[in-house]
Amino acid sequence: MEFLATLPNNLLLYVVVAHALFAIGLYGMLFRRNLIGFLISLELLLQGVGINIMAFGTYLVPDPIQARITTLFIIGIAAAEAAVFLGIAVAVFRNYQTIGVDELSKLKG
Amino acid sequence: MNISLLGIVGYLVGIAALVGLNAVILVWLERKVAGHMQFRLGPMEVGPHGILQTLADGIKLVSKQLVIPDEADKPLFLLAPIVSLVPIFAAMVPLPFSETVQAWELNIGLLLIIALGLLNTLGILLAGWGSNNKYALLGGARAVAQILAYKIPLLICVMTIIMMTGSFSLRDIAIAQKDTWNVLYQPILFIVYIITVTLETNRSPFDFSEAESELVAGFHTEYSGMGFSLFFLAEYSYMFIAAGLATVLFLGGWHGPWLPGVAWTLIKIYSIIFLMMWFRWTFPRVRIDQMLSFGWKILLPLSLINFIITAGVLAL
Amino acid sequence: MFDTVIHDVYYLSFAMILVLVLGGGIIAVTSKSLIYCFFGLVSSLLGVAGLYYNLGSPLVAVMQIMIYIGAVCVAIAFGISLTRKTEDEGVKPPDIKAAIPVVLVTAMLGSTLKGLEGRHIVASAHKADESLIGWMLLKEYLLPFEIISILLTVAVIGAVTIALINRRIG
Amino acid sequence: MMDCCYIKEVVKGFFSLCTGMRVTMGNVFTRPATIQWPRKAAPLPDRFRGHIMMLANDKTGYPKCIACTSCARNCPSQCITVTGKKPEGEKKKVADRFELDFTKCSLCGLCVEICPVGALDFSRDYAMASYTRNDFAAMDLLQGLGSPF
Repeated sequence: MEFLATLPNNLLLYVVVAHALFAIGLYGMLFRRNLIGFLISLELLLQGVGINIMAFGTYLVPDPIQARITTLFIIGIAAAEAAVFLGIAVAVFRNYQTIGVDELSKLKG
Repeated sequence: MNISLLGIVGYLVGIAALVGLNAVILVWLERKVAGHMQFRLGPMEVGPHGILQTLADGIKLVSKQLVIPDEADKPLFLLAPIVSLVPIFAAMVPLPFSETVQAWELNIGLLLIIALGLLNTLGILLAGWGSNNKYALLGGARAVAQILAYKIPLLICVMTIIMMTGSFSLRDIAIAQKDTWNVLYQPILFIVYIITVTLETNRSPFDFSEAESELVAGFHTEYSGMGFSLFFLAEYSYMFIAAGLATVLFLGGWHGPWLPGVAWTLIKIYSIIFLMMWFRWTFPRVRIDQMLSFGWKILLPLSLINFIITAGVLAL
Repeated sequence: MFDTVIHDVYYLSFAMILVLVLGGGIIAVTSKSLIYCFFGLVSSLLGVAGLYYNLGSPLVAVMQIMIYIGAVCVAIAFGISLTRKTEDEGVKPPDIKAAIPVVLVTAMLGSTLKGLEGRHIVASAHKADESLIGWMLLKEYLLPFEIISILLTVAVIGAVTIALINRRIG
Repeated sequence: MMDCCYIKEVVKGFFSLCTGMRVTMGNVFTRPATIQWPRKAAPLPDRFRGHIMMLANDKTGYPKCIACTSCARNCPSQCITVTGKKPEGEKKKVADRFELDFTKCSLCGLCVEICPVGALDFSRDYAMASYTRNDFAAMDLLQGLGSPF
């Protein structure tokens, strides 16, 4: 019970959650059949990274500001990445009338 | 933990009362304003000048059956009104009514309100999708499409004010306007803000996601009874918050002579809401493509130029 | 008595945040319907914002909501509505490949925990001066900050260009 | 050049919006054109045509109608039924039954025009309502008047 009480302020919990989110994202990237689903999984994966950085930066570094700035940068980069990804997805859909990952295998050449 | 449970419960009850009372007053006011602008009187029967009409309507609405369409996506359909209302409920928290009357002084209150406003749009999208109705879906899709056209000018407006004040805290922004209200420095920005806020709250002439003449009732076509009234509550509370933000950002918050601060805040908020109602009953609806080009070609450059000029003046 | 209640409320809300993060994530990757995935992602992002708040950084939490839900999720909703032709493709049935994330992440977690053994916790959540972030962004981190703004501009222009390529040719 | 026109258009549009807002604000301060019915009713015009009604003889209080049936004969919709008989000791007939089928009546007023004794007139009753159609199929116009029989 005492362990539970310290849980919200426990580095281990955040690390485990972050890794779980990372695993979920990775699973989605392997098994989704749709480019947009792919992007959604990618975002989850980035969330895992973000939580990890925030948790480490908060508990292990004397100055937590750096971790926050890094997280903000990650959020910004994720936004840019999502924009490019969606642009590609829309262009692919225009050209091939599908965004299913399996159908797009002819891109191999 | 230095917050007491009693305080939290007190704030919650207070905010709930504010939301409910505000919706009751605003629905009545809207019908009155509409009536008088069209040479009518509006509701007159229930209570003096029909002031209890909304209450009667509300009781009728709540007692009605909540019809769920067979083909609807049930969990999403039921979740949507709640998702739409809860962020609005939460956005009441950092709004200052006077120097002391404020649920929670938060140093990033402004950002919080804007972020929560975005969640409201998701509620509309959810309703549009969950209803499994093409009009509802179009309404939801429009809500998402217009978000980019107004959010950027809105954020630039807000950023200009933040640049002038140097704080995200709504209270600091209001205190900084003790002598001169921001609207005197930034009249154009105020107009841009009011227009974007009209867009944001889905009010006519920009009510694309409801668009009665095109989309039946847009995203809430399939909602009846409680679900519909929750959407209504969300819309009118959102108007209140948007007007409250305008009050704090441009009209000096609670500052004003003679009257106590809370009274001034409420007077300013309801004046801005009246302005928005005035828009609604004056202007015809615009088409969505007109609105998008208006947002990108007029609002964005205007706010951007204003931002740059302000930055230049502040730097000097 | 109130204090214990408020602690209970606090733990309850923290548990709810965890459910939002993990439950939303699981919905986001396993659900058949793309719109369910989308709302799973939204709930997961909201939960992560809650975690950031709990780590003592309301600013990052609010930025998370604003940028992820206001920009990324809206863009994804756009993408879904622009590319939806028929029913969604759903997910492949799980096979041996499902072991990859499990094994990989378990290994990562193991090594992380191993690495953490020697470290002692120097700080704790709930205290930080967030107003420093602005100063640091404009002083020490000015270059990365500007690079990110350029990256964002380039990315948006690039995305529009890519999406318009076909239209120009056709 | 282009930019100049654009800015001009924006400014012009803004002022036209202001004009519109002035108009609606003016409306707020003018008297409403509506009347709160049924609290108040608009005055009926003098030539208002309601359903026809039977006038009473001022002295006796009996119906003025002498049962000549010219109204019934002239009625294009044939919606009037009149019968009458002579009361004892009188020379003229008096209607003992005068029914109007209001479901057929087109309010043309020919009966009022033709009546030799001016016994018919348009009533000013404009708010008639009933749950059944039959209430209007045979309206007894002699109701409320005195009868010599």
